[in-house]
Amino acid sequence: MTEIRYLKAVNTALSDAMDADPSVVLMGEDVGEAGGPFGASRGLLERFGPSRVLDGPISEAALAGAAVGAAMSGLRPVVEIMFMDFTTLVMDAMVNQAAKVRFMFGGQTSVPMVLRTPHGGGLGAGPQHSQCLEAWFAHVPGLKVVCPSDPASAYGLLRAAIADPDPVVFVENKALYAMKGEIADPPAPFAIGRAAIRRSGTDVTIVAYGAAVHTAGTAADRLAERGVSAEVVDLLSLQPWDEATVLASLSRTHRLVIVHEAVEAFGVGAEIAARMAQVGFDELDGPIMRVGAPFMPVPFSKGLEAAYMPSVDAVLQAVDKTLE
Amino acid sequence: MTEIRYLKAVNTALSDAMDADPSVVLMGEDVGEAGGPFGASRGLLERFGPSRVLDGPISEAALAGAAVGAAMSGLRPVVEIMFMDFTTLVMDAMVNQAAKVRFMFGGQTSVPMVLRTPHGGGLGAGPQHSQCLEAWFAHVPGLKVVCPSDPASAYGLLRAAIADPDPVVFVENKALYAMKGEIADPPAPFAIGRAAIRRSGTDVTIVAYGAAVHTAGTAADRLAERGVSAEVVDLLSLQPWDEATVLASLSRTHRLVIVHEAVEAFGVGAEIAARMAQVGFDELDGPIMRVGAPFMPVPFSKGLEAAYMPSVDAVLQAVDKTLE
Amino acid sequence: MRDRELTERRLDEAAEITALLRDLLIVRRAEERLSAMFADGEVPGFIHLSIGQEAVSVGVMRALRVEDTLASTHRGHGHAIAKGMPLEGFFSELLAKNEGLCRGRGGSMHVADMSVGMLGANGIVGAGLSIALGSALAHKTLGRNAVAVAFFGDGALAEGLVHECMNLAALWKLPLLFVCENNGWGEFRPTSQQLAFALGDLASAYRIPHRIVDGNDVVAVAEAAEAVVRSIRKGEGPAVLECMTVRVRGHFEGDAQKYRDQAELDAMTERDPIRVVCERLAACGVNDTDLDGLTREVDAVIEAAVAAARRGTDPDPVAARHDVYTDGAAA
Amino acid sequence: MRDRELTERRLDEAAEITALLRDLLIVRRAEERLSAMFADGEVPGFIHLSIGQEAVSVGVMRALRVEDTLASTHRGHGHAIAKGMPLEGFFSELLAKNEGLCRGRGGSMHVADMSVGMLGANGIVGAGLSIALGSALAHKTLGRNAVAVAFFGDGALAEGLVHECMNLAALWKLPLLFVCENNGWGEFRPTSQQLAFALGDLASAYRIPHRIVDGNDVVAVAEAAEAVVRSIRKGEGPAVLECMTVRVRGHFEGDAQKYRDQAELDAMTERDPIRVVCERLAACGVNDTDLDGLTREVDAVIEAAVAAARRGTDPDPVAARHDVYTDGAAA
Ligand SMILES: Cc1ncc(C[n+]2csc(CCOP(=O)(O)OP(=O)(O)O)c2C)c(N)n1
Ligand SMILES: Cc1ncc(C[n+]2csc(CCOP(=O)(O)OP(=O)(O)O)c2C)c(N)n1
Ligand SMILES: [Mg+2]
Ligand SMILES: [Mg+2]
Repeated sequence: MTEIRYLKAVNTALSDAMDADPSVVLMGEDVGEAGGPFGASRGLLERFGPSRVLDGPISEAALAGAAVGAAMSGLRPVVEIMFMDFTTLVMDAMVNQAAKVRFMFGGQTSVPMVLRTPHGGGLGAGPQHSQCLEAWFAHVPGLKVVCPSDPASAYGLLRAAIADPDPVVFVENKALYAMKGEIADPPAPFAIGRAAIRRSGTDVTIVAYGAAVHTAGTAADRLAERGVSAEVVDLLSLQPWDEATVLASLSRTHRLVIVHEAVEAFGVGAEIAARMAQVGFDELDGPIMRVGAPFMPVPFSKGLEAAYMPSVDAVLQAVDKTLE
Repeated sequence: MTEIRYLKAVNTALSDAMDADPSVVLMGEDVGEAGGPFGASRGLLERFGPSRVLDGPISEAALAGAAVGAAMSGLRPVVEIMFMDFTTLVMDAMVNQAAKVRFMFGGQTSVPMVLRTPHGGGLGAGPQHSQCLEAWFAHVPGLKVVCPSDPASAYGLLRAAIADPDPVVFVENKALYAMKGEIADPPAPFAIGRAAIRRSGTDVTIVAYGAAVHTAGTAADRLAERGVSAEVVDLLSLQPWDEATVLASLSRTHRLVIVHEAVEAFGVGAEIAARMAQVGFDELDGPIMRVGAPFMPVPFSKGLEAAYMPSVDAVLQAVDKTLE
Repeated sequence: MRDRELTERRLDEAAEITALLRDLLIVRRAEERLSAMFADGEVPGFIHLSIGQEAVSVGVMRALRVEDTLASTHRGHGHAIAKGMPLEGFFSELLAKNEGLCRGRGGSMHVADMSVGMLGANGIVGAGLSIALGSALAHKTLGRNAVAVAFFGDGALAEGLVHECMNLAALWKLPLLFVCENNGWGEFRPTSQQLAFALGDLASAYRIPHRIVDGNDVVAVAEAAEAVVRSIRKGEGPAVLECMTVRVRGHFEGDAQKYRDQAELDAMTERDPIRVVCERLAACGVNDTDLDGLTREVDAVIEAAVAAARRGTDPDPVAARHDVYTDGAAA
Repeated sequence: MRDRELTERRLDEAAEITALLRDLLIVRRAEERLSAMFADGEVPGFIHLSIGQEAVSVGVMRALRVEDTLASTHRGHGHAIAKGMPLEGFFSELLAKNEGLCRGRGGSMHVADMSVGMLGANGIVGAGLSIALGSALAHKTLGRNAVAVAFFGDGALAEGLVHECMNLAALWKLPLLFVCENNGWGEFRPTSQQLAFALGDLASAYRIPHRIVDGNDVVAVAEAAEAVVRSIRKGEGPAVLECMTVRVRGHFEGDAQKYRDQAELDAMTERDPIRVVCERLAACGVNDTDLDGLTREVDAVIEAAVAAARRGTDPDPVAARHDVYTDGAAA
């Protein structure tokens, strides 16, 4: 076990993947010389050279589209989109091309590409640099979507995403970049599609992903003080997501709260709730509660943003509500 | 009451809105001389001239972005995107600009624009010309989303959308264009955010929108033959959607099935189900069932597409399941 | 504009030209067959034919090798067939059969054959350019001496993606050939009403060599393509080949083209690529080309493919559901 | 390139130039003040300063009227202030106060003031162009004699949207002025590594008149802008004004610019717009410009605005939630 930061875990996963497979290439704005706008690709240009670490112009659509074509022609491109808000510019490449190539060409080929992008607020970055848009991608057949919550899962899922034969949207959280965590030595890949039970409990299941896992964890601590035993499930993968693990947990606790930073309405939590209201209906002893951002853009002001972000208190209230 | 086709209802709504308000303009590929790729704007160039009916080049992003700027500067633009699949190209204009302008500029201005676009399969148009992507837009604070199911609602919602001070995504269904239906004389606007109960019933609530309303209706007929009384709720508006009407219906029937043509996973139905599993939990006597497309691209072959589209049988099975 | 020195090999042997004629006829007759089958309701969905534009596909493909790749458009039949997609797999796909190269899931707008480097027709105008760009990047990065080709129409030039791709191709000096099939139309309006610029001027801004060629003269296309591809293969970076051509049929089958001048429609036959290539043959002294015989020969091949396609089976929905992801998982 | 005949009115009156100097100083000192406050942790989020580029904002704005509109970039302070956004509303917004013009919801990257036609800074590179395009369309359609201006950086030229907008503006002959602030950088890399083309060549492909001007010389910018805006206002269609300028600060505050040559950094002061305008004044015989006095005067105005902003209140989350839609509904 070593302790490293989340950002460094991403960096190491990129570096190890490039070492392991010469067809892995990086593309993005300032991923080369500058080492990435957040530093995720620091040192990689020096190590792997300009034919494998490609600094691109401000042309998100072409870079993502090129990744599709490159992936169809033997490379394993990892494209960085600087903020998830800018994935608005790569929807065609991801949705109409990457996601569909395998299916619509009858399984002739697949598109082993990764789109890395950070989401999330809390940094005062305002309405166009903070959004969590993963639900869009999770709705698209042909794409996989993962969202690590700590350094070990960041490393493990990124290796798995790069190794995956199909296109994967890899969602990082800017606010977690500095987070430190333990990671195995040598670090291990994580299987896409598997959730992790971060804390066992018997009274309520709290499902979360990304930074919200920590909000859920703190809420669980507080609940424990009150004698309520919460189980925290970290989804890790959003498409496919681990329905079996969530259902098994719900079958033990009979209460469900889902937490994420994305806007609640039509967010990832809606699908979890909807599935559990179907396949887990008989297990439910209380309403399924969701805690997500309110239906508004991410505001700039610290006070507004703090009120916007899903809080530990909001999770506690939701738990109270379903335990009523 | 007159009988007109869905497409003609759209055409009449455009025409009436342009008559009523000189700031309404149309933009899109072939909306002018050709009268629109599906004929929705037939005759409008002749009536209103080229300064109000603008034939654009194949530049979806710029056309949608221009609509935002035009709406901020005194026009009420209605942009047509030929297939909903191509809205991948206008996500930035819609999500980062149109949706946010009002909020992020502190309420200084709003963006009275409409994006009209047809979704839906059944025509053998294949994976890139058939998708139902409305859930994406419903997840975006600042946008409204409506989806009419017949000529009267097509007319009424389009008038309301054009009159609305905020950006509205107006989703048509290609397969409904030829559908005939009664429409009031003079035809009336519909309020955005209100669902319609298409058929009253006591045993199960079937919530649907767009073409799926008719699938739900046929299923209700069949259920009636079997002595099951189904209430059919036509959402009409997806953002905001009429939670009160759905909840009231559920409170009468205690069983809920949601039907839409979009892919089930992470679709609009997930949000309806999730809300009802929260606010309607005590009313539920059976699992919430969803009927939507399977998690795959829309296939080209008729047989594959028929298997793909949500069927009456699938609705019946879902009803049986929740009545079990 | 600044151009590279290109040495063109003249195609003056009758045998070579006759081979091109045969390829032209295959594309032409295959599409005419499709057109008839479409009218009979045998072909589902909607189809865009390249009748009148075949010389672009056939001429460019003559300069390519099997390892070269191409990305195509909504009007991609010619590109697919000329690149070597088997006719049986092609017709089977158009008829939505399980034996189609795409197993009946894609149809006309998505014909593809990876085994010959045909990376797919595309329903999204402009999208193919970025796919070809990426393919060119792969060729370069992996040290292959291969070229990628992006086919696109003149209407596509209004899409921003086209410009991003030209900039990137030039910046990264990729082995990418841009082939514009300039038929003067984008759906129902002349592209002169859609574009404020000429492709040559645009390419020149990007400092990408640009050649304009009679896209209805397969020999001219082949000669130009060969010269340009040779320079690209040498590592000299991207190039643009603009082929002036004619869309004979409507935008899609069923389009009555009422918006077109009768004079324009009449003039088209004169520039018909098949007529033009026969004139070429005559110019090298071959006056006895048996066009009818060649057509019959080609038709026999096509009929066999159609017959085989018709014997095909319907795709299985369950199998399809398990082919969304490589691991076969279905949701 | 083909250009229109432009008659330039020379700005040679010392009073006019002194007014420009004062405007320059306002933008400069406001941003320097922000920089200091940012370093103190008083300004939240991240900010991009236009220090060194003020002559573009001030010079272009001199040619505009209040009914003219503009869409801006992530580096939009200068555009906002020069267009007439009140300093108090500006600083209040930067400090995330309820009294900010955007009620603390937008911050630096979204400063906007509809009352003066400032349609907003923008966090999405390139997006402002299509907003300005639409605004120009509205001006034309509604018969206003107004002009819309799209400001953008050289790095933005790689975005496809820019090209779509140029094509559309030219096609529709819109009253749109494209102003490129060419500072040679896009984030941390020279744009020479990002662009395979020069803007002049691109504009020329679109047949849009293009002028290049010393963007650090406010008089030159003002003169060029006035001439170009006059022609646009006459209905002659769009134009491009490319202002060669210098990004003095890092990409954003806190960027140490280690990637830049010391020589380049040193050379910047020589071309400082304030120094250049003083030389201009000297050239028309004014050698006694009291720069210090003017600065003190401007600083007093800025201090008053900062003080007022600091007295502002925090925005209310509930009110914000009800301002997503015009009807005040909250979900
Ligand atoms: C992104 C996108 N926008 C619009 C369309 C609809 N569309 C299909 S073909 C076409 C015209 C294309 O013109 P051009 O590129 O010249 O090709 P041609 O049809 O002439 O071969 C349009 C607008 C589309 N398929 N994709
Ligand atoms: C669509 C998009 N891509 C990337 C970014 C990140 N970004 C912000 S500014 C910038 C560089 C812009 O360069 P330029 O247009 O020259 O403006 P300058 O910063 O030089 O003023 C980049 C890449 C963004 N904000 N939006
Ligand atoms: Mg064309
Ligand atoms: Mg710059």
